[in-house]
Parts: sequence; structure tokens; C-alpha cells
Amino acid sequence: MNQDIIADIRKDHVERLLDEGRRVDGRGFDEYRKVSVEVGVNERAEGSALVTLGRTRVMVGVKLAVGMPFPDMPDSGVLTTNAELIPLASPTFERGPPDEDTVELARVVDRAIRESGCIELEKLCIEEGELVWIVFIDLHPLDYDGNLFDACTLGAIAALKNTYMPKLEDGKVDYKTRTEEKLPVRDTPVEVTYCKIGRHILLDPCLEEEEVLDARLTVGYNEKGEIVAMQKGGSGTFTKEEIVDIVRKGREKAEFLRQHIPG
Amino acid sequence: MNQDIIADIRKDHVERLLDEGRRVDGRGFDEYRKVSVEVGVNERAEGSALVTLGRTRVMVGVKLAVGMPFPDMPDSGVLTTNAELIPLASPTFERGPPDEDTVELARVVDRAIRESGCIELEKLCIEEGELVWIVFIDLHPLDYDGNLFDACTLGAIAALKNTYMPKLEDGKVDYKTRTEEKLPVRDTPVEVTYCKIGRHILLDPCLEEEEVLDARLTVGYNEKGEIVAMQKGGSGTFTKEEIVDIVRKGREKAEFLRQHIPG
Amino acid sequence: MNQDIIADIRKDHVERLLDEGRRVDGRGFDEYRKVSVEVGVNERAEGSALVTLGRTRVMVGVKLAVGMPFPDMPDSGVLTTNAELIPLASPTFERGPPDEDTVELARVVDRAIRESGCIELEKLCIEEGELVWIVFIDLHPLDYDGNLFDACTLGAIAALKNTYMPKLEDGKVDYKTRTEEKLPVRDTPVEVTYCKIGRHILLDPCLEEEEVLDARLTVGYNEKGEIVAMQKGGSGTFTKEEIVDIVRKGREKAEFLRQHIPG
Amino acid sequence: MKAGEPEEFIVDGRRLDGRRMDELRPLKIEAGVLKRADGSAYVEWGGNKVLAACYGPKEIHPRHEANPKRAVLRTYYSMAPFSVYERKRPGPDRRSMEISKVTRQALESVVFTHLYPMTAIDVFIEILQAQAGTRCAGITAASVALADAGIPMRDLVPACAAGKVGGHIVLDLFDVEDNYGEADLPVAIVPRTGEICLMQMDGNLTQEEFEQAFELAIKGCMQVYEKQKEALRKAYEKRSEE
Amino acid sequence: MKAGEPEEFIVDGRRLDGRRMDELRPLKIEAGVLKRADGSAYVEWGGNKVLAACYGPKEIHPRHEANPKRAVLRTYYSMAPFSVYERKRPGPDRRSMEISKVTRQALESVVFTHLYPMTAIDVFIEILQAQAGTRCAGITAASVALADAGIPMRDLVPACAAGKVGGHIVLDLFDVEDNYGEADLPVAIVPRTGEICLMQMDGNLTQEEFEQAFELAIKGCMQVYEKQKEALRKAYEKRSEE
Amino acid sequence: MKAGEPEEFIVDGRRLDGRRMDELRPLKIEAGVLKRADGSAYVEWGGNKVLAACYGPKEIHPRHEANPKRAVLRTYYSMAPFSVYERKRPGPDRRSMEISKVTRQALESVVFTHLYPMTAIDVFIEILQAQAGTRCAGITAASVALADAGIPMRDLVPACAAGKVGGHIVLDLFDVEDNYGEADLPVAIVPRTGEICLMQMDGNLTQEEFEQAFELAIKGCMQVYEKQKEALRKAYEKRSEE
Repeated sequence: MNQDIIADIRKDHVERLLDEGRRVDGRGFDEYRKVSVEVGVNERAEGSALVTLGRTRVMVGVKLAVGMPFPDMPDSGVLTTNAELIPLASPTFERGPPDEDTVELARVVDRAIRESGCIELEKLCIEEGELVWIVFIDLHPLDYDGNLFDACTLGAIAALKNTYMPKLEDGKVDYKTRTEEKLPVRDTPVEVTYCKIGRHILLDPCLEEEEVLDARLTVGYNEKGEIVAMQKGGSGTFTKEEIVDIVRKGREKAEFLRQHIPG
Repeated sequence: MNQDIIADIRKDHVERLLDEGRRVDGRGFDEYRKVSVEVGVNERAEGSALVTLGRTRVMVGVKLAVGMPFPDMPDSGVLTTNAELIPLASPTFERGPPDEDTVELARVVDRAIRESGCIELEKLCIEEGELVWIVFIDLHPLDYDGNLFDACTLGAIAALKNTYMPKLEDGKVDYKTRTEEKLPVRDTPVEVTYCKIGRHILLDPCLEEEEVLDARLTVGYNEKGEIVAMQKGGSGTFTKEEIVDIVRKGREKAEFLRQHIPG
Repeated sequence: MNQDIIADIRKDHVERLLDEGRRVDGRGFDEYRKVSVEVGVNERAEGSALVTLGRTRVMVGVKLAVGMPFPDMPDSGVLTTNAELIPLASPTFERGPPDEDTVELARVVDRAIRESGCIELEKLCIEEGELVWIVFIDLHPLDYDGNLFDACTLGAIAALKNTYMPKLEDGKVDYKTRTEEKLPVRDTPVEVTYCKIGRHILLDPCLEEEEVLDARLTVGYNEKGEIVAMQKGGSGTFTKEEIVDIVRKGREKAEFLRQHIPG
Repeated sequence: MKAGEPEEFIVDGRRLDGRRMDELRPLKIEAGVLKRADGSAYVEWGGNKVLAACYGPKEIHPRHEANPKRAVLRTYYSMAPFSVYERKRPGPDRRSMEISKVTRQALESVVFTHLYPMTAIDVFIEILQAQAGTRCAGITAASVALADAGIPMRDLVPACAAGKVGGHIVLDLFDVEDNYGEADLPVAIVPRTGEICLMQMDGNLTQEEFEQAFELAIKGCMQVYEKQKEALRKAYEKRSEE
Repeated sequence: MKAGEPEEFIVDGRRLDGRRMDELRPLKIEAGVLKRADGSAYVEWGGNKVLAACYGPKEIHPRHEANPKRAVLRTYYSMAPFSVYERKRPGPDRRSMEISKVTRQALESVVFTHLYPMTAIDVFIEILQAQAGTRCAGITAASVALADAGIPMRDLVPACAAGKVGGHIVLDLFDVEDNYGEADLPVAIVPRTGEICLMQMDGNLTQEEFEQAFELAIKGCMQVYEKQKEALRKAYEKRSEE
Repeated sequence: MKAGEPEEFIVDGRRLDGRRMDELRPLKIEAGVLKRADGSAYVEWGGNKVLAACYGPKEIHPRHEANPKRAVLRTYYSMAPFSVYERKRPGPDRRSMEISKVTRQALESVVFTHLYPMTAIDVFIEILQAQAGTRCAGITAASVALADAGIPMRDLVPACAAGKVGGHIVLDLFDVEDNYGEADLPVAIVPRTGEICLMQMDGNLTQEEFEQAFELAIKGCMQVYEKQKEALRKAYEKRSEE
């Protein structure tokens, strides 16, 4: 019971500050927290990235394996995106099979990567209908302070661009030998998340904001600025105008994020 | 606690009515509720049926796939019967892996289908020891008002008789193209369920009766009237004479049900 | 709450007796309970043993199957050790997927079998890289009165030494025909468990001791007396000297156990 | 080009199933179709056949999930094994879990959950036959089932998708368009206020295309809304007659 | 004809394992074989080796499963991985779940559960070695284990199957007959009253054959009943001596 | 000889990674690295990268797991999918379960759990990158995380393995030595008293070799202990400065 009353008090507090033009952490309404992206942080992964977004920290690993293609795409590699919300990263994350939030995170990040066509999956065919490369993207938040969507998508594309192909011998992968060849990546999709608290629209909600938000909108953009993915969240609503406006102004924020990707 | 007291009161009520020769819904002791069977109700299934038994409603879908035969039956198709008691159909059905009741339902329906030999499984071999047709029967109650055994078996055989073979190309199924050929079915087994409440034997228990019954006996018959499956349920008992009598008189009830199968 | 208080009282009791030089069941500190090993007790298993250690009773079954080798060991058979703590054997065992204790038991027994190299896995290759024998050891306690480690390891090696190869035909196993050939076994590892209660070190804890022990040390030895496996348990600690001493004197206890293996 | 991909999506100004760009597939909604459920609805929408049932407000198990300030709304989207061409294994998959979540959030925006603290309201959506657009059909059915159960809501929630196929912005994609088209944009709204309570998108759209598709989807929702109200009216009349 | 199927089941009036039509396989029952369990029994019946253990009446977890009017009887039938020719993966499968259920219902008809409200009585049946007829062996062992635990019952529950092989009605099928025969009819009874508390059948029987097999199975149950009582008598004597 | 097995482990008195027999891999420990956790630590040890976090003492769910006399310590060892060459499927496997158990028992020997009855203290160990010796790295990180969270303990718990490769007793095996060597002996100690709180071994050792390896492992633990203390000192200084 106390939990719910505290939630109300918190929401009042956050909203009152916003009415005065202030965010809980002092940022502008349209401002990202400090972003940094480091790649090649993991020697066991073919590609990896460590993203810091304020106090949110996410490790993304890309592993390659070989396997059967899907029957309807016999000459194409396979992309699999997986998230784990390990309880190390937050007292609210629980052990056990992936819950709704974990699945949504993995699917929304996957959407931007997949729909932008950034991975040239058609180049990942080893033997048509028989053997193709499977690209595993593992999203691994380490410290959770809000907005995993943007942090994980940024980490995913940064890790993909940093992915080296392992050696292939007789249809088996020799993980200990890395080739010079990189995973073919032709686009750099990122996702930008706004939230709505009361009547205010805010970029990049931190945890304190995420816990009290009414609605959330995540939009994925490719390099050309085209929209490749969207996901609305939260039990509240947006007006039509708010959505159109978010989608428009998110485009330049996407460009901002993209500049943090090394290489 | 209240639940248990209410159960006792209900049982008293149902039994007292029966002592007066009346069932809760006014039927004769040896009378089925209104039966109707509609086939071809689902365009994605190779065969389908919608059975209405009073207010119980069940959809059965038959899907065909290809796969390996069992090692000891290398030239025979494979039959798999599955039930799902989805919580949409009743407040007492719960989500999660199949429970005892779900498993019993699937297995008792399967017994009549399998033991009657109604599906000519030996004609479903594509390549001996390598590739055979797998017949999936999915029992899907939509509205639960008692006696799922009879409703589901009736739906299963009706759906099987209405099943068209999909096109097979290079060992793969083209589900979008249905051939003229039907699944080879040579018998029409049905199941007939009686229950015992106090000293009374009743055909086709409705939910209110099912909840208070002492014992239940389901008997499956093939077209010749031979017995192909039996299952006793409930914590109560039958006398030997009661069982022999039920098995005898069930035979004509089976014929009654069979007449409702279209085509 | 009561449970915990009772546990304290019990521990006091056991420890006070030990201070007087007595164990709860009257044994010497360095003495095993009565041991007996019977082999060939199960007609469905290729090898089997029933071990009695005081009132602890364990059945071990060895089954053989064929399958793919591990990629890094293409010419070697595969060993799989599994335990089930079925609730029939103890009021403290629960149904469901294997818990920590079950997994530890299986892994610690497996360690002695595997690390001693007692099964000549290199002789279990049928076709290099394609087909090898898989040896399943199933540890199945029937009556639990403490020290499953020693009882199960003893049962496992006794069953392995009693294992007959089934007939192989066209890459399939004919389980109904047993050949004269035995599973190639070249060593006889056993495990010896000591526990520490207060300042006392005791061989072969019975259940009453196991429930109050501070620490436990299991040591596996091969026929030469070399150490092949160790596992410390319990929330308490040992001194360095205690461990060295246990490892030394366990060696002759291993020899004692080994003498109980028939054949 | 994927196997089965059509060469053209629009022939002579018509779509492959004969519809105009802004035309819905045939839509039929019926309320109060199940006996056991507290409220229910059946939706046939093109080749989609969807049942929704509502149970509640009711006691909540396990107890610690209860909320002292509002009813807990739980939604479960599920596909029958025979609802798709290749048999679906029973049990929730990742897609179903995501749809259950966005469906719940869409409905939470209209249900007066504060009227029933400490209770649960369960909504079950069962896809019996699928032909693309099942999440929109499910939400559409679910809000009718809630209304049929007498759950107080500030409005119904109609849902409809728009998308892009062969370079054209079209309403309500059917399976061929969904599988091989360029973008899909499902939307659910609160008609009285015009608020957006569900919005997802995958594919590729420019800002202009997005705005055009978004407008079209909202128009589609308004058509669905009329059918929803009609279904409830009929169910009410039928019940009065009984 | 399936691989391994015999050409004839009856040769010179004898079955393939040498038995007459109405003859049980060798049956040995022992009560009180386990130390930890409150009651236990071991049954060797032909090639079947079965242990049963009873724990209770005892506190019930989770609490909400308790019944204020009677003890909750829980039965679990399980097969050891090495009990069959092809190793069985641990954990309950669909067959085990069904057998657990019919076993529970059979035993519920005799146990005076109303004497122990709010408690659980657990019965575990472990098949160590199987050769057809394990459910009958399991029920037979279970009711002895219950009696051995001192649980009040109005009678023991012996179980036995009859069936049809090669056109003949026979008692107590062994594995070859079970695998390749025409019908199997397991029955459990309450001997003092002659009531039937378990009855299943699969295969193919005419009414006449059914009645004949049914009679035969009941007679088999009565033979099993004698062995059950003898086992309990011996266990009692042994305990008295100790 | 297994694929990838080296011909010699020791060349010119040096190991394959250039170390001496009794030399640890480079070890770096940092405390207080995570914001959300009550305490945390990061360990880089050769090619191992390990995070540990501590949450608690805190309310325990489910309630019936609470102990009225002491805090319940729960430890979870887990490997990230990308921590090993061949991607590891998420979720606990048997190896992780065993390591979680021995880790918990090692830590229980030092934590004053009786100070926090009815609560839980959770320790999560996440292997981000593995190169043999992750259980020792995990325990080492875990006890620093506990200290960083302010949980009262009678000492830290450093852990280190010794083993035998190519006939030599060496300290702190790296992956090639672990995969192809003759024995591995991980040990954890309570440095102030010299007690042994974790001890496992697999491979093949004579009594003499065992005693030698055991001594060496304990010496390794003492080196690790110094690094642990240094990390906590630095974290304390940093916090004081802030």
C-alpha cells in the first residue's frame, strides 16, 4: 500500500518541478544525459560495446554461429536479438524466464536493427538452404537508471559495426581465430525515446521519470532519417500532434546519438 | 471454506431433484443436450469442426505436417492429440503448462481416435523410415459447460473427416495450396459419457452436474459398436452391473451422436 | 521458528555426545555404517547396483544409448551423470526440476567417475565424429539416511563394472539383446566423506549428523590412491591441517569401500 | 525477393484483394457470444477470427499482486495452434508477450480501474484464425468484451493499422501485404478525445509517409468504432428481448 | 505387423510366457520396506518392480490447497530413467500425469480423508523396472503403503488388468501381449463391496468380450487382494517381533 | 590428445602465458562500481571480467523462506551469453547452480547473518568474460561487494586455484592449462584465521602433489586478499572525497 502512496507523491514532485520548467536531474526537456560508447570491450564476443547513458550502463555482445536458414529465406543469414534484465542491474529485475519488459526491450531493439536492414544478411549465406551465419545480439544492462531502449539500440549497432567474422572451417566456427573481415553493416539505425509526464514531453527519461511517466514513445531512424521502428508504451495517451512532433524532432536527436559511435 | 460448504449444498440440491426424477436443466436421465456440429470452420486448419453441446462449445483443428516416423513404425504416419483448456473458456481454467485435466482430456480423446484405427496411418507414409505425415488434432474448448470428452471426440472425428491434404513439394508442405485429396479416414469413433450422482446414472453431465458427480464413465465406440476406449473418473465408484449397463446402452447413444457429423 | 530452535537443540545434543566420545548411532568416529552392494538388480538397465549404507539405500542404473560425440572429442564416448532426489525417499525431497543439492550430488559423483578415467571412453567410438556410445548413470536414492555422496559413487562404479553392452544394429540399439561384451572399465574410484561437527571429525555422517554438521569434505580416490575429486560443503570451515589429515586417512577408507564391490 | 512475394501490390488502382487504398477488410463484430465469460466479443475481420472474453472484477491471486488503489487489468493474447498455416506450438511466445503488454496499456487508458481496488479484471484474446492485423482485431474485440461485461470505461478502443505496400500508403494490410510490404503501423485510439493509446511501427517510412499513414489509420479506427458500438447496441437489444 | 510382433500369442493353450489364460504373473508384495516413509510397500509382479511410499497426514504446502473438510490425497506415479528399455528422461510426462490422476481417484474411494481435515496425504509410486501393468502394480503397492502408514481406509485397493490377445481374453498382460495385443482393460476394485474404483480400456472389444474380460480382471483383483493382506500380516508380525 | 592441446605446458621454466609457476595472472579489483546496487565490485583477473553486486539486507520474498534467527544469504553465479567462445544460452545450468551453492557456503562462513534475522542478502555474480578461474574471481568480487554494501563480516574471502599442468604444480590456471592440464584445485580462505571455506578439486593428484598445490593456492589467496583490501581502501577514499 505504501508503495502506491509513495508513487503518487513522487509523481506529484516530478510533475511540479516540470511545471516550473525543471527536470529532476536539472537537464533541459530536450536534452540527452551524458552519452559514451566504447567498443571492443569483450574478447569472447565477436563484437561488443559498453554504453553509458547518464548512470545507465549496458553491455552488448554480438556472437556469431552457424546454422540452418529459415525455409522461406534460404539464402539469408539469421538475426536473433535477446535481452536479459539480470537482477545485478536493479532491485526491480527478477531472476527467471524473460518477462514482458525483457521481451519488449529485445523486440523493440531488434525492430530498428532488422527493419533498417543494417546487417547485410544476404551476404551471410554460406551454403544456400543449408548453412548460414546466425547473428546473436545480447543486450545486457549492468546498471539500470532508465531508458534502456536508446542505450541498448545504440550499443547494438555500435557492437555490430565492431564485429569481426570468426574463422570458418569445414562448416564449424573456430572462435579462437578472428579474421580480418568485418560483419557487413550498411546502415546505422538508432532509437530515440521521449516520454510524457502530465502535459510535458521529455527526451531520454531517467529512472525517476520512467517510474512516473504517463506514456512513452520510442522511434527508430535509419541514417537517411527515415522511420524504421516505433513503440508506444505506458498506460497514458498521446495526442496526434504530440506524436507527429516527437517523430519530427527525434530525427536530429538520432543524429546526435549516432555521432557517439566510435569508428 | 465457503466453497466447500456451497459444494455440499449444491450436491444436495442436484441429488434431491434427481430423487424426484428431474435434472437441473430439465432433461431426461438418458438424454443428450442439443448437439450441433459444423465443419470447415477454419481456413488455416486442414480440417476443423465447431461442436455445440448445450452451452459447451469446442473448436477442433486438424493440422498436417511432415516429419520422421517412429523407429518401430517406419512406414506409418504419426498422430498427436493435444488439448488446451484456455482461461477464456472458463473461470476455472488456468494459464500455464497442461494440468492433469487437460492431459486426461487429450489422452482419452486420442484413445478413441487411435484405437479405432480410424485414420489410415499406413497411407500417410511419404518415404519409409524417413518422412511421414504427422496429424495434429488440437482440442480447443471455447465455452465450458461440462462433458468435454464427448464434445471433443465428436469434434475430432468430424474435423478429421473434413481434412484436406495440403500440397507437398520437395518434402516441404505448401500450406497455401490444398489438394483435392482428403485425409484417409475409415471409421467414425465417438465417445459417450455417463455420470453417477448418488444412485442415479445420467447421460452427458452438464457443468452443474459435473461439479458434484461421484463417478464418471466415458466409453468410446467404433462404427460397428465395438468398444475402443474407456475411462472412469471421479472419486466415487460404480458397481459392476452399472458399468456393464452403461457400456450396453451407450452404444445407441454413440449412434445418435454420429448422426450429427456432416457429410 | 520452531524448526530452527529444534535444530539448535539437536545440534547441542549431537555435539555433547561427541564430546563424550559417542556418535548418535554408537559408531566409532572413523567407522563406516554397514555397507552392502548388490549388482545386476535391474533387468531394464544395462548395468545396475543397489547400495545399502546403514539405512541409506540407493539404486544406480546405467543405460547406454548412441548419439553424436562432442565436437572437440570426436572419437570418444560421452558420459552423463544424473541424480533424482525423489520425494519417495525423504520428506525433505521435493518434486520439480533438479535443485542445488541434486545437481551437486550428480556433479560430485560424476567428478570421481570422469576424472579417474575409469570408463574407457575412447573405446566407445562407433564412427568417428558421427556416432558414439553415451553412458547414462542415473543415481536414484530410495531411502535417505545421510551421505549420498559415498553411497552413490559406490553404486555408480559398481553398476558400471556390471554393465553389459547391448546389441547394435544399423546404428540403432537393440535393448532386448544383451551381448557378452562388458562396458570397458579400468579403474574403481570411490568417494569418502568426512564431516566436522564442532571440533570433531567424523566419517560417513548419518542423517542426524548431516543435519547439524558445520562442514563436510568429500574426497574421491582412484585405485592407486591418487586424489581425483574433492568437494567441501557446509557453511563452516576446516583448518588446513584438518583437510590434509582427512585426505590422508580417507585413502584407506576408500580401500575399505572398494572391497564391497562384487565381482 | 522472398518466396511468394507478389510482383505488384496495386493493379489498376486496386489492391490484390480488390480493395481500394483506404478500404477496410469486411468487419463483423458480435458482443456477448460466450456463456461462461462475464463479457465477450467475436470479431471477424477479413480472414481474422478472434474471440475475446472478460472475467472480473474478481478476487486476485496471488494476493500480493493486488493494488489497493485500482483494479489490476491483465490481458493475455494467444493464438490457437491451428490459427496459422504452420501449426503454432501452444504456450506464449515472445510476440504474444509483447502484444499482451501493449494491449493492456492501450486498455488501461480507458478503464476506470480505480473503481475496483484490490481486484483483477482479466481479458483473454484468442486468435482462432489469422490473416494479419490480429493485434488490432484483438484490441477491438477486447474493449467490446469489457463493455459487454459492464466494466466502466470512458470509451471503447478501436484499433486499425495502415501501412505502405509497393510505394502506396494503404489501410488495413492483409497477410500478403503484411509479409511483403514496406511498413505496418498499428494504431489504437480513444475516439471521443482522439487520443492515441497504442502505436507501433515496423518497416520504412519517410516523415510525410508516416503522417499520411497515421491519419489513415486513425480514420480506420473511427470506422471500427462504429462497428463496435453497433455490436454492443445489438447485444443490448437482444438481451432486452430475452 | 509391427517389428517384434509375435506370429501367435497362444501356443498349445499356453501364453508366450507359459501362463494359462487366467493366470497372474508371479506376484510378491512386501510392506514396510522403507525407513523414512511413514508407510511403504514393494511389489514385484512379473518383470515389474515397484516401490510405493506414503507420507502423512501432514501439514499442507501451499496452504491454500488445504481443505477444511478432508485431507487432500496427492498421488505421484513416476518412472525411473532406467525402468524401461530406452532411457526415460526424468520428470513427469503426459502418461504419468494421467496415471497419477486415476490412481488418486481410485484411492480416494477408500481413504477416510474426512478424518484429517487441513492435511495432506502424499503417495509416491516409483516404477523401478517395467514390464507392462505398472499402473496396476502401482495402485496395488500404494494401498498397501497407505495401510502400512496406518491411514484409515475402508478397504485395500487391488488392481489387475485383463485383455485380448490373438483373439483370446487373458488375465494380466505382460509386455509382448500389451504391445501387440488387441485390448487392455485395467481395473481396480474395493473387494469387500465389489465396487469398481478404476477402469480404463484401450483397444477393441465386443460387448461380450468386454464382459468376459471385465469379470476376469475382477477375479484377478481378488487374487491380488489376498497377497496384499498377507503382506500386511507379515509386516505386522515382523514389527511385533521387533 | 584433445584438439588444441599444447605439446608442452612449461617452456624454459615459464608457462605458456609467460608466468612463473607461482605467479598470479594480472589482477585488478575495483569496489563500488555500480549505482543501483547496495554494494558492488569489478574484478579483472587475467582474461576474466567479473561484476558482483550486493542487495540487502532487505525484505524476503517469498516470506516462508525467512529465517527468524539470521539473514538468508542468496548467491547467484551467472555467465553472460557472450562471456565464452561458444555463445551460452541464458539461464542457469548445472555448473552455475553448483558454483552458486559453494559460493554461498564460502561466504556464509564470514557474514554475521545473525544480525539481520528475517531478511535476505542477495549477491549476484556476473561473468562478463571468462578465461578459467571464474568461480574464484566471482567469490573474490562477491566478498568485496558485500563489504562495499556495509554488510558486517569477520573477514573478506579471497579465492584462488592451484593445479597441475605438464607434471608441475602451478598457481592460478588460465584456460589452456585448465582445459588440458591434469588437475585444478580452487580454494577460498578466511585470511585472518587461515580457515578454508571453499575447496574443490578435479583431476589427478598424489598426496604430495595435493599438499603442495593446497599450500600454493592458500598463498595465492593471500595475494588476492591484499588486492581486495586495497580496492576497498580506494573506494572508501573516493567516497570520502565526494
